Amino acid sequence: MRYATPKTAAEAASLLMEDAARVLAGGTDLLVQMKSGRLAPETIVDIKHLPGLRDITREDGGFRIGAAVSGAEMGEHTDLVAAWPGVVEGVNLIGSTQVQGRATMAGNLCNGSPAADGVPAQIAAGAVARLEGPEGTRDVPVAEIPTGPGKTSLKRGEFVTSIFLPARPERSGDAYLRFIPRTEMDIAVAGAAVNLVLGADGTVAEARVALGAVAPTAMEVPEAGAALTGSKLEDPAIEAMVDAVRAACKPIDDKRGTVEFRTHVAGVLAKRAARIAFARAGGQA
Amino acid sequence: MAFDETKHDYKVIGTRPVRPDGIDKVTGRALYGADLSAPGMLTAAILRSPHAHAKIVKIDTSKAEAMAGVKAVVTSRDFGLPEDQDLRDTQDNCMARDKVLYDGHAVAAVAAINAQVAKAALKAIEVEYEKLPHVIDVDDAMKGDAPLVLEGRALETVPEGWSQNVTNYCEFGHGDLDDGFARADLIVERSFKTGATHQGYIEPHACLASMGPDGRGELWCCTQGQYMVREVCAGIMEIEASQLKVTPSEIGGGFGGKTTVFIEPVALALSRKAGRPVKLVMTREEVFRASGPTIHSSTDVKIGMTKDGTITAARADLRYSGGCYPNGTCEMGAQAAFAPYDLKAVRTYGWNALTNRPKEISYRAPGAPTAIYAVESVVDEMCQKLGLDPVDVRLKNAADKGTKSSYGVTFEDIGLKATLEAAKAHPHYTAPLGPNQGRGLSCGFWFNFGGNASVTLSVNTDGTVNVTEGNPDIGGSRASISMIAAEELGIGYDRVRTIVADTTSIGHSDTTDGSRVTFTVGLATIKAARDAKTKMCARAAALWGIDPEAVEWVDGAAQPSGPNAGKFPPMSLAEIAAVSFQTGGPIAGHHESNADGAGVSFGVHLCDIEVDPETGASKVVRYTVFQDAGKAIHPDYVEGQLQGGAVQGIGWALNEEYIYGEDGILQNPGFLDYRVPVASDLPPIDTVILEVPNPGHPYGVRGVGETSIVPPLAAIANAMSRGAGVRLTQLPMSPPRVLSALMAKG
Amino acid sequence: MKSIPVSTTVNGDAVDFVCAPGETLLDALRNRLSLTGAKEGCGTGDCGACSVTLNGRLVCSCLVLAAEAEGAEVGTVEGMADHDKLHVLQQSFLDHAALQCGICTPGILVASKALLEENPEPTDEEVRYWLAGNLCRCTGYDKIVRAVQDAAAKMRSA
Amino acid sequence: MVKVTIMGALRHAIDGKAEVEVEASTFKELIDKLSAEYPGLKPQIDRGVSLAVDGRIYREAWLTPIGEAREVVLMPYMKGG
Repeated sequence: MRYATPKTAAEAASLLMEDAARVLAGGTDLLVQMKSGRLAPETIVDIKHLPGLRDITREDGGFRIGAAVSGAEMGEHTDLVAAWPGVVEGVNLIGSTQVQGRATMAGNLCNGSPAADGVPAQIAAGAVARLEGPEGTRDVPVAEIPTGPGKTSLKRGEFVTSIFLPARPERSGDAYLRFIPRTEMDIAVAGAAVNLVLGADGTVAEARVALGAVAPTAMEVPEAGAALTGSKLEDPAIEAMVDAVRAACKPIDDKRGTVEFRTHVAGVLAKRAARIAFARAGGQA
Repeated sequence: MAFDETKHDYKVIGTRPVRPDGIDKVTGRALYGADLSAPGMLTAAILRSPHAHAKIVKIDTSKAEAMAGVKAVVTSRDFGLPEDQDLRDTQDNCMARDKVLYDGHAVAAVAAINAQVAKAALKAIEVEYEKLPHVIDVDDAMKGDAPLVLEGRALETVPEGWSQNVTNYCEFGHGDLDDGFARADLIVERSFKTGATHQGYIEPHACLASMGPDGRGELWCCTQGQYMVREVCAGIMEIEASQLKVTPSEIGGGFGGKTTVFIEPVALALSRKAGRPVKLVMTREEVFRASGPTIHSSTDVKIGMTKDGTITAARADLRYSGGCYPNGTCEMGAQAAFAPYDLKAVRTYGWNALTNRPKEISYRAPGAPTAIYAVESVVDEMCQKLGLDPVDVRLKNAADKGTKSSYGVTFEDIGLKATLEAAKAHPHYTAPLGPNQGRGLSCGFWFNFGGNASVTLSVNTDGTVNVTEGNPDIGGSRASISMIAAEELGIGYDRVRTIVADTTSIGHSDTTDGSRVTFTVGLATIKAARDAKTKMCARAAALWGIDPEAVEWVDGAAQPSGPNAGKFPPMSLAEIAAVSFQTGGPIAGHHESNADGAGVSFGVHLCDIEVDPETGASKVVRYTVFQDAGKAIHPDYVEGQLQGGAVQGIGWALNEEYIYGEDGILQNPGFLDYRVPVASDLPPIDTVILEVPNPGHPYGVRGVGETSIVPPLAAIANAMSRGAGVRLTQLPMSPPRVLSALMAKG
Repeated sequence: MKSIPVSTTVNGDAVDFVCAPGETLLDALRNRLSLTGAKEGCGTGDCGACSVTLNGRLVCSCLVLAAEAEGAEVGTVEGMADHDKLHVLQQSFLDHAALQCGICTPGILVASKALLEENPEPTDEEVRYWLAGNLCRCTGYDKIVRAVQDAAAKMRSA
Repeated sequence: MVKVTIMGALRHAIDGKAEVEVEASTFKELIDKLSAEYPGLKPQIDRGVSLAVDGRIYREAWLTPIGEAREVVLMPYMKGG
C-alpha cells in the first residue's frame, strides 16, 4: 500500500490508473471501508493538494465547489447557503460535526450510496460534476454519476475535481429532508429534495424533485416536479406530487426500513420539502 | 468503644465533592484497557465464524504459523477442558471447540509483530465448516422441531416435552389464580416481544497479557471484576490463582457486559505460546458480534382487575433466550415481573431457550426490564379501559413494608409508595401536553446485592488515609468510598484517597455488579474505619494510661468518653497517626466479609413523547425519574445513575436491537445501525431522589444503579399509547413499526 | 509497504513520526506518540471518542490517515490544560460530575472546546446537536450539557 | 423447625408442596438437610442458591443464622449487571 499526494490532476489521473487505487478526499467513507476490510486499496490518492480543490469559487453566477471542500466549509459559506440552502443542508446532514469537518459533497456522490444525503438536492439543482481523467476534462450531470449501489459512471482513472451549482434566478428555493430513526448519526431511510423556481405570479414555474434511499441510485422524479408546476402547492398539486413520488419508489427491505415505510415516508418528506422550498422562494400559499 | 448502628448527622455524606480520579479522566491521563503497552509486545487478532451454526470440520493454521512476523497461533486445542460446566461454556465461548454457535464465534487467534501482520495471518487460517441449520428467535427455538443449538443441557427443573433448546424453567408466586381472575371485572391478556440489546459501553474489551511457560502471568484488562477474571482465567488456563496477577484498568463502561471474559484467556494463551506480552483489543464489530448482549424475550401477561382498580390476579409467562448457552436470566425476570405489586394471587413462569446468538451476559437489572415492560403495559391498558388514574391504580396495589412479594420474600421498608406519591405531586404529572404528545409512566424494581468485599484503610503518619479496595470504579465509586471513610473518621474528604487494587494487593471482592459497590464496599469501608478508630482509641488510651473502653471517637478525634474516664484533651487522627510508630506501629483498619442486607430499590419514571403521525417517528420531550436511593452518598453520581439508566431504557424502547438476516447473520454490528441514543435525541433527564432508609445499612444506603433501566420501556410504550393511540407490543418501537400501527388504526 | 515520515505539530509541539500508509491518525497518536487520551470506540466515525482537531477543525482521528497530518496542526485532549491549570471545560466537567466511566470524556471535551470557539453562546439544542457524534453511554448526556453550558457562561464572563 | 418456601420450579422435588419444614439453624445446615432429605433439590443447591431470611437476600452466606427467622425463602442464585 502507498499514500500519494499528487500536485497535478494529470499526476492524480495517472496514479488512479493503477490497480486498486482509490481517491482520498475527506476519507469518511474510504477509511470506514478499509477498516471493515471491504476495500484494500494498493494506492491511496490524496487529492487535497491539487490546486483549487479546496475552494468555493463564483462562476457564471453560480458556484464551483472543489472536490475536497468539506461540508463544514460549505455550511460556513454565506452566499452559497443563501443561494442553495437545500444542497448545503443535504451535505450538512452527513454524519456528525466531526464528519462534517472532513466529508465532501463530491465524495458523497462518488461513494455511490443510494442513501447519500448530499446527492438528491444536487440532482434537483441540476448540478454538474467536472471530471479529470487520462483523457482530459469532461463535465457530467451529477444525476448521471451514480449507476447503482457503490457504482458510478466514472471511467478508470477519472475523478471528480469540482461540482458546479448553477446561478439562481429570482424567486427560487430548494430544500432537502431525510428520515432517520434518531435525530442524527443515521443513514437516510428515505430522502427528498425539491428545487423550485416561481413565476412572477407566485406559481411554480419550474420544479424538480429528487429522491434518495428509495431506489438503487438517488433519482429525479420528473412526474413529481410536473405535478407541482403551475401550482401554489395547493392540496391537489401536493397530492399528485406525493402520488408520483410514491409511484417512483423502488426501495428495498433492510435493517433500516421496509419497502412500505420508505415509500410512504418519501412522499411525506417530498411534501414537506416542497413547502420549505416554496417558502424559501418567497412563495405565498 | 461502641458505634451507633444508624448515623443521621452527616458532614460529608450528601455533599458533592469532585471525584478523586477526575483530573486523570478530563486530561486524558487515565489508562483504560487499550492504553497500556509493554516492551516487546505483540498484537493479537481473533478469527471468527462467518456462520450462525456450523460444525468445525478442520482448522489448518500452518500457513499462518509460517508467515513472517507471526509468533503464535491458538485454537481450542490450546486450552484444556474445564470440569465445571459454566467455566467450560465460558471457555467454549472464548474459543469454539466442536461447533460454532453464532455469527462471530471465535475459532482461532494469532499474535504477530503488528496489527497488519496479525490481520493478514487471520486470512491465511483455513477453516472447514459444515453448516448446520440455525435458530434465532426464542419462540422458534422452543418448538419441538427446532434445530438444536446444544443437546443435553436442560436442567432437571425443565418439564418433559420441550425442545432440548429449553434449558431452564422456573416458577414463582402464591395464591389462587382461578379465584382471583373470577373476581375480576376486567381481564386483559397480551403478548409482547422485545429485541436483544447490547450494553453498548464505549470501550471495547481490551487486555494486555504476559505469561511465561511456568504459568506465572500478569493481565491488565478492562473488567468489572479483576478477581472474577483471575478465577475464570486460572480455571481455563489450568494455573493457580496466586500465579495470575490481574490489574483492572480504568473501565470505559460495563453495565454488566464486563462481568465475564471474552478475550483474556486467548491473550494469555497466545502470550504463553509466544513467550512475549500480547495486547488484544476487540473492534467495535467484534464487540457487537461476540461479546454478550442481553436476552431477547417473548412474554404473555394476564391481569384481572376490579372496576376500582384492585388487581385480583396476575400471571406472566416469560420466554427468554440468552443465546447459545444456558443461563438463568429468566429467573430474575420472573421474580421481578410483579415486584411493585401487593398481590393475593400471582404466578410467573420463566423459560430459557438456546438460540444461535452470542452468549448473553448481564445487562443492568438483567431480566427485569422486559418483564416489567410487559406487566406495566397491561396495567396501563387496564387503567385506560377502566378510566382510572395510572398513579392511583399503582398506589392502590403498591407493594409496601410487609407485603409478601411475588417472588416469595416479604419486603422490609421500601420506597415504592413514596416514589409514586412524589411522581403524582410533581409538576410534570399535570403539565399540559402539546399536539401528538402523550404521557406515560411505569414502575421499576431491582433486588440489589451485597456479597464479598475486602477493604483496607491505612492511616498515614501525616494524618491522611488510604482506602484500598477491589471493585473497579465504573461511575464514581472512589468518590463515594472516600466520602464514607471521611464521614466515619471525622476527617475531610480531601484527606482520603481510595484506590482500586490489583488481585495481589488485597483480598477478594466480588464483581462490580448488582448495584452492590456503594452498598457493599461502602459497608466494608465503614467497618474498616471503625476498626481503625478502635485501634486509634486504644493508642490514645495507652498514651493517657486509661482503659481503651473509656475512649470514644468524636469529630475526628479520640477523647475520654466521660468525666470519670479522666481529663485529657482530644487527640485528633493526625496526632495519633503522627506518633503511631512510637505507640505500637502503623495503624490500619480492615474489613472482609460477605455482606447482606442490600435493600431493594423502586423507581417510577414519567415520560412525555411526541409522535409524528405521518412518519411514526417519536421523540422523548420530557422525562423525570423518581427513585428511592435509601441514602444518596454523592447525589451527583446517584443522579447520574438514574439518568444513564433511563437513557439506556429509552434506547431499548425506541431503536436498539440485534437485527438478524434469514441466514442468522447479525445485520447491524456497529454503532451506525445499532443506534444508541445520541445527545440530540434527548431532553434533560430530571431526577427526584427519595431517601427511604434501608434498614440493612447504617446510613440507609440502597443500590441505585440498575432500577433506572427498568421503567423506561413501558413508560414510553404507555406514552405512545396515550399520545398516538397505538399500543405497541414489540420493542423497539421503531418508526416503521409505529407507522404501520398508526396506518392499521386508520 | 513503505513507511512514511510525517512532520506535524501536536498540541503546539513539533513532532516527527513514521507511519504505515493506511495507518490512522488515531493509531499514530496512540501508538507512535503515546498520546492515549483519544480513544478508539468504533473506528468508523460513529462514536467520537477519538475526536481531535486538525488545523482547528473538529474531526474523528480514526477517519484521518496519519500521513495526512504532514504539516498540519493537531490538537488533542492532552493539550487542553495549560500546564497545571485545567481548561474551564475540564473543571466544569469535574464540578458537574459530567463523566462516569470517563472513556468518552476526552472526545467530548475536545468537541465542546471546538463548539465554544465557534459558538460561545449555544442553546442547549445546539450543544446537543453539535455533540451528537460523541456517544456517551453512562450519563444520558444531561450533566454533560449542563457542564458545557456552565463552562460557556464562565468563558463569556472571563 | 424452620419453614422454608421453595420456588415453584423445585416443588416437584418436595412432592408439589410450596413449603417444607427443616430442622436447621444456619443457611449451611438448611441446604445440607434439604439436599439430604429432598435429593431433587440437590442439583439446584449445587448450582448455587440464595436465601431470603426475613426479607434480606443472602448469597452463599452459610453461617447466616435462620433459627429465629419468621420467613425463609430458597431462591435461585441472584446476579446483577
